[in-house]
Order: sequence, then structure tokens, then C-alpha cells
Amino acid sequence: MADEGGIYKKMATYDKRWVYVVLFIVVLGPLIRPFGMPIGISAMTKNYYNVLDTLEEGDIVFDTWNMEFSGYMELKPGVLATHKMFIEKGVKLCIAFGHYEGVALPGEIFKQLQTWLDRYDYTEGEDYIIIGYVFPNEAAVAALSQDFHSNVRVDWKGESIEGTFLDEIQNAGDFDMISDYTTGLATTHMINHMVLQYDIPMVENSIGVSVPGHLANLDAGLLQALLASTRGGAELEFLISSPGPGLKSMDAFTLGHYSLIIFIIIGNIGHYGWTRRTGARDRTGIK
Amino acid sequence: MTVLVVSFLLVFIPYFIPWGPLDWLSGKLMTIAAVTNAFTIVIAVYSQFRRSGRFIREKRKGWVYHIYLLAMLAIMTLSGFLLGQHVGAYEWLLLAVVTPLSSVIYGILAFYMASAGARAFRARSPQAALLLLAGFVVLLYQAPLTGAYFPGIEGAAVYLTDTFGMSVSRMFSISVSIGAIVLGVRMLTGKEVAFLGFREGEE
Amino acid sequence: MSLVAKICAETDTRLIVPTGGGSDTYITREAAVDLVRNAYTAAGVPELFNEEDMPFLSGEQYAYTPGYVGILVRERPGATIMTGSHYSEAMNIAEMANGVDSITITAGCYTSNMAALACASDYIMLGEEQPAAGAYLSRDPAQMASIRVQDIYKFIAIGAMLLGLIAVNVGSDVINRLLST
Amino acid sequence: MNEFLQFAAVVVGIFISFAMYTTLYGKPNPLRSWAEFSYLGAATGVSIVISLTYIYNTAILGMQAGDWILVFSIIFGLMMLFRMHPDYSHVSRLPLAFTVGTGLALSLRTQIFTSFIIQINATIVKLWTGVPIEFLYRLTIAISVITILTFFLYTMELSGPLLWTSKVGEYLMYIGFGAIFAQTFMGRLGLFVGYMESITTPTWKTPYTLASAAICLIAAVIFDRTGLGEKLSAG
Repeated sequence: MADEGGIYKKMATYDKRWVYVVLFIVVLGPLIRPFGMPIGISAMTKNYYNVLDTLEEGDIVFDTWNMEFSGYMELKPGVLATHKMFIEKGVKLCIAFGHYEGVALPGEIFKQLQTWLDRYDYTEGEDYIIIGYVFPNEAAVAALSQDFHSNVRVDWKGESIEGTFLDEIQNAGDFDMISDYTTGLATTHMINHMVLQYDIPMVENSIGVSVPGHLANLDAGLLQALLASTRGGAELEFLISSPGPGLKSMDAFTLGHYSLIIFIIIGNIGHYGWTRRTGARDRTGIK
Repeated sequence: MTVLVVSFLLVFIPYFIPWGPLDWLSGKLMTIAAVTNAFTIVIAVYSQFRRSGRFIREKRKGWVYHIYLLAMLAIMTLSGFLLGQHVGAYEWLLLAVVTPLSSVIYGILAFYMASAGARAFRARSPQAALLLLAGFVVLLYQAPLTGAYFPGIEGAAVYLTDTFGMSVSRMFSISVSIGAIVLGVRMLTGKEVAFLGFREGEE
Repeated sequence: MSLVAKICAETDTRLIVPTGGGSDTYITREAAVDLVRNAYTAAGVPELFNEEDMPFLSGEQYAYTPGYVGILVRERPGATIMTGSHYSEAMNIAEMANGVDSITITAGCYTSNMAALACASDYIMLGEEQPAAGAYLSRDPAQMASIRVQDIYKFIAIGAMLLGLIAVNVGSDVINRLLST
Repeated sequence: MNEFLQFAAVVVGIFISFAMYTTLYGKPNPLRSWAEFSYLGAATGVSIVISLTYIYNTAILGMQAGDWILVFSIIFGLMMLFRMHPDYSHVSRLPLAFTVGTGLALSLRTQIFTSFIIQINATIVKLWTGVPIEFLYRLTIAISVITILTFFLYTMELSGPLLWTSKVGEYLMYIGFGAIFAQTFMGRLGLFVGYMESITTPTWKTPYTLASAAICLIAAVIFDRTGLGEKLSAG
């Protein structure tokens, strides 16, 4: 009995650093030696693909990178797959950052897209313009939405944007679509000051943490489509038949989830075998 | 308080009663507010200098790291302004230090989520059992392999996220907006002055 | 927070209040210092108030977090109470507090954050429970009134949804149109 | 940037990442302190450069283009800086009141629609559309939003039907929390996996990643066992 209790006690009160070690191993292992697990495509991602598919050559999209570099690490598959669709369709992009770490993104993202840029002769100034960090706060978003050129005069390298395709943009209403990649920075402000006021279609590539909140906006019609986290990005890579970091990550992604599920099962066995019997309290705010 | 109320009205009213000159003014006020707010970064850097300065002066534990921090800050700032943002030490440190550590600092949360989940997802009460059940199904679905072999799980998981999960978000969205409106009214009527850096009773 | 400060002052318990984490904190910090100082003065022990125990860690979220975690590891507090609006850094703090066996009481401020914190903390105040608890404990009529007003708004929202659902399902979209105007 | 510097940036980036991951070991050590202070210094440096560039591009270039009213943004901004001096912090109250006033107007004029009215309106839908699954979704959302909202009534006595709905609301909220926790975990895991993918692709990075992981883990253990970690870290 003592031993049995011992096992249950271990299952209920193991050092949480074991969780960390296992998570490291199950993630790093499959990335070094991928074994290509199959993946199902969700209706949400299909809808995201269909909405982007309505864009036509020459449409101007406000492409807002509302993410820190860390956010890009999660959204990378969706960001790259979405931009591949834009480049292929010949959509013009006005790229803005919502965080100062955004300055590190163009180098990284366009390096990944180099073959697509070359294939479709997609060039900076002609087809896309990076206006840089323009969303330090809500007032900046509202001001830019109302009067674009009074708030944006140069691109991120300090060159004037006059005489470019952005001449057509007077206020946020002149964009054909907003494509946002978000860790939750200026996105709510954009919904409030661009979508609500100018009724522009907005699609969202959101980190998992913000997905529940954006589901409410999607259901309320404030968003046209939602791409959820790395998983959504991987599904989009599959839909555009261009495997990338997303599909490569899915083995690790799957095992990461399964490892947590196993720890939950172990915890519950320990709870019924030890914690519940001894009347000890699990340290959590869940009643 | 007067400035607060007047600036509020000049930006609030034109949204509902569009009129050229007023629209123009509110637009300019927004830009002015945006730039004014951006100045707070200087306060951030000043507070960092003051804190590190205290550590270094008093030779507190880890004071050497504070010298290193200030040196790092100086190198980034100077090279960013003098050499530009797309060359030199600025770009190198951005790639070698800022971007990887930004990813790690947020990435560590995955471990904390896992340990917290493993601890909390235990069927000790009806509430915890419901949390466990819903979380379990959605976690299983989110692992792409499950959906590929058991397509049926998508229906259950999407039902849980798109109805119960979404409803919780919607409820909090409604409740938070009510809180914001009430707080706004308290501020406009001078009941919430401490937040503005005023002392109680001051105008 | 003023109640916690009052209890600490009365029981001569060391209170550490790390401030920072957002650009607003340059402003709110002064208010926090006043609040704690006043609580010690009201308890008749102003000499016990130590501003050194109210470090301003940083206005940057992830400069504030390591500072906070550092304090947890060094001081190993008996209890960690997180009020105000914490975002993703809340999980770092809550799990680290749990790691140093500190009783953790948190307040979630956005949905995902609440779900995660509910798991990580020993006790949690969900959404508007934080201001409600503050109002209830302080018995401040102004705060109680604002909680009451919020309840009235919530009640109106519930009423609108119920009426709207009945109306729209018997074929009248009058409430939807009313809300859309 | 030449190839060697790019290579060095990658290798240093990988090593400093694992230095930061030693946080998970739960004990202070100098590697973590080094990573932490590197980030604080460098990130603050980036933020000041980018923010001042924003001020220059928006206000200074605006004034140069004849938008003279923007001079107030510089005046207010400079007044805001007086907050740093306790004796003159009152000077910052004017710009503070101005920014708070405009901020309030911006959030109140829209939030009441997007977060309140539109969300309520989206809940008021025809339940039966002829599709059973849609009926189930719409009914669940309607019941959940209403009952969970009743759970958060504080100043009203929860008795009779209100007591019942608030109890149902509490249970439904925990179902929602379970789903939301899973989605949040997916996000954080996605970030971790994404970063690990970026430091193992292309494959030449993998040895540096594994070596850094091993070195940092061993160092963290040694620093802990010898007590040097406590002594040499920033604490």
C-alpha cells in the first residue's frame, strides 16, 4: 500500500520541471527528425483562404504586422502563406508595424519569400511599401484612419511615399482589405476606427491567445475571416500547396499537445489516488 | 479637468456630428495626442537610468549587470541614430539579442501553461470536471494527428470553442466595455483624479 | 490594495509593491505610493512605510517581469497578490510565485489570461470581480455606486438580449434595428 | 551585413536564447542575468530609436510640410517630460489631461458599439434556420452569454431564477475556460515550436542549438550546486 500510495503521490506532486524537460524533448526531437504526420483542414481556415481569394490584381491591402518578433514565430506559417497568395495575385501591400520590433520583420519575411518575389517580379515601391512603425497608440490609429497622408509622409527608410500607389489612399476606407497579423497590439483600435467607421473587410491571423476574443468579432461580423495560430498557418500552407515551416512544425505541435494530455491524465490518477484520499489541496484557482 | 473635458468633447462630438472644420480639428488633435504619448518613451529610459544608477552608486548586488545594461542601451541608441537602423551594431544586436530573446521570453509561457494545466486540470469538483472535459477535447483536436484519424472530434471541439469559449469572450467584452464607460464617466466628472497623477481633491 | 496595506501595517508584515509594466504606470505609480503611505499613516504607523519596498521596475512589460520574478526568487514572499491589469507576464509571475510556494491571488484582465491564471493561481478574481471586491472591502460609496451602475447596465444588456431573442423569433427585428441605429 | 556577422548573430542568438531558458531551472544564475540584461538594454535602445523616429516622421516632417499645428505635439510632449522631476511634475498635468481626454473620447466613441451594442446584437438572432446544428450553436451562445452575464451581477440579490441562471452561467463559463485554456496553450506552444523550428532550420544550425542547450543546462546545474549562481547572478 505504501508503495502504491508512493506512486500516486509521485503522480500528484511531481516536480514540474519534468513537464519542462518532456516538452523540450517532444518539440525539439521531431523538428530535428520530422516524421510527417497527416493534418486535417478546419472550416475556419478554408473560409480564410476563400476570403483572400476574392482579392484581385491591383487591389490595395493594408497589411498590418501587429506583432512583436515573438508573435511572428507563432504566426510565421500564416504570414508567409498569406503573402504568397498576395504576391501570386498581384495585390499591392501597404505594410505597417504595430510594435518597434517590427523593424526586424521585413528582412526575415522577405528573405523567406525571395523565390516568390523573383518569380512574380514583386518589388518594393512598385508592389509593396513599408510605412514602418506607425501605431504607437490608439490616437495614432484613429488619426491615420481619418487622414492617411497627414500622418504618413515617408516609408520606413525615410523616402517619400508621394507618387506611389499610396496616392490613392486618403483615409482607411480607400483600402480594399485589411490583413492583420496580431499578438493583440493595435488590432482592437483598428477594428474600432477602421472597420466600424469605414466598413472595410478585415481578415485576422491571430496568435492562439487572442483567438477566443476574435471569435466573438468574427461572429459579430467585425472580422471576415480568422486564421488561428501556427495550426491555421500550416493548414493554409496545405491549401495553397506550398509546404513551409507550419507543416514542418506539426509533428512537434502534435506531440506537444499529447504530452500535456498525458500529464493531465497522470495528474488525475495522482489526484484520485493521493490528493483526494489525503485531503490535500491542489494549488489552483479552479474551484 | 477643463482641458480633459474640452479635448474629450472636441474628439468625441465630430464622430457623431460630422462637420468639416471640426473633423479637421479632431484629426489634428488625434495626431498631437499620438505624438505626445510617444514622448513617454523618454520617461521610460530615464526611469531605467535612475534605477540602474542607484544600483551602481550603492554597489548593490548585480550592479555590474546594470553597467552592462546602460552600455548596451547606449550602443543601440547611438548606432541607431548615427549609423542608421539598417546597418551596424544596431542591426546586429537586433538580430542577435532582441529578436531571439523576445521569442524566448514569450515562448517560456508555453512551459508555464503546461505546468499550470497539468496541475489544474483535475476533476475535483463539477466546475473543474467541466474545465477538464472541454480542455481535453479541444487539446486533442488541436493536435493535427487526432483530426486526421478521428475527423469527428472537429465537430465537438469547434462546438466548444465557437459557442462556450466565444460566449465567455463576448460576455467579458460586454462587461469590460461597461466598466470602461463607467470609468470614463468617473474621469470626466473628476471622480478618478488619482489616475491622472492628481491628488484627491485637486483640480 | 489599500486594504492589504492596512492589514500589513497593523500586523507589521513586510509589504513589497513592485510597480510598472506599462506606459500608464509612470502616472499610476504616484497614486500607488500615496495609497500605501496613507494606509500606514491611517494605521498609526507611518514610520513603518518604506518606499524602497515599492520599486518601480520598468514601464516596459518584459523589463518589469524579470524584475518582479527576481524579487519572488530572492524574497520568497508568503503571499503574492496581483492587482491591476496584468497581461501575458501574469503567467510568468503566477507560476514563479507558485514555484517559491507563495500563496498566489491574482486578477485576470482578459479572457485568455483569466482561463490560464485561474489554473495557475491559488485564488483568482475574474473580470469585474476585482473592482467589485475593492468596492466591497473599502465600503467606498463612490466605488459601490459605480459597481451598482455597471450591474444596471448588465441587467439592461440581459433584458435587451432576452427581449430581442423573443422578438426576432416571433418575426420582429425591432430590437436589432433599434440597436443598429 | 557580411556573412560572418550574420553567422555570428545566429550563433550568439541561439546561445543567449538557451541562457534565458535556464529561467525554467528555477534558480538564479549569471547566464540568465546576462541574457536578461542584454535584452533590457538592447530592447529599450530599439524602442527609443523607433519612437523618436516616429515623432520625427509624424511631427517634424509634418511641420516642414506646413502642418504647423503639430508644434503643439512637441510642446505637449516636452511638457510631459517634466513628470520626471518631482518638483515640476505638475507641468505634465496639462498634456496628460489632454491625452487622457482624447484617449477617452477615442475609446468611448467606438467601444460602446464594437464591444457592447454589436456584441449584443450578434447574440439576438433567429434560432431556428432549418439547420439543426446552427440551431444548437445559436441556442448555446444565447444561453451562455445571458447566464454567464448574470453570474457577474454583484449588487443584486441572486435569488429565484437569477440564482439558477447564475449557477448555470458559472458551469458554462468553466466549459468555456477549458476551451479557451486549450487555445491559449496552442498559441504559446506554437510560439515555442516556431522558434525551435527557426533555430533548427536550415540544418546547419542544429548542432549549435543542441550544444547551446547542453552547455546552458549543465552550467545552470553547476551554478546551483556550487552556490555560485546566487553569488554571481543579478538576483
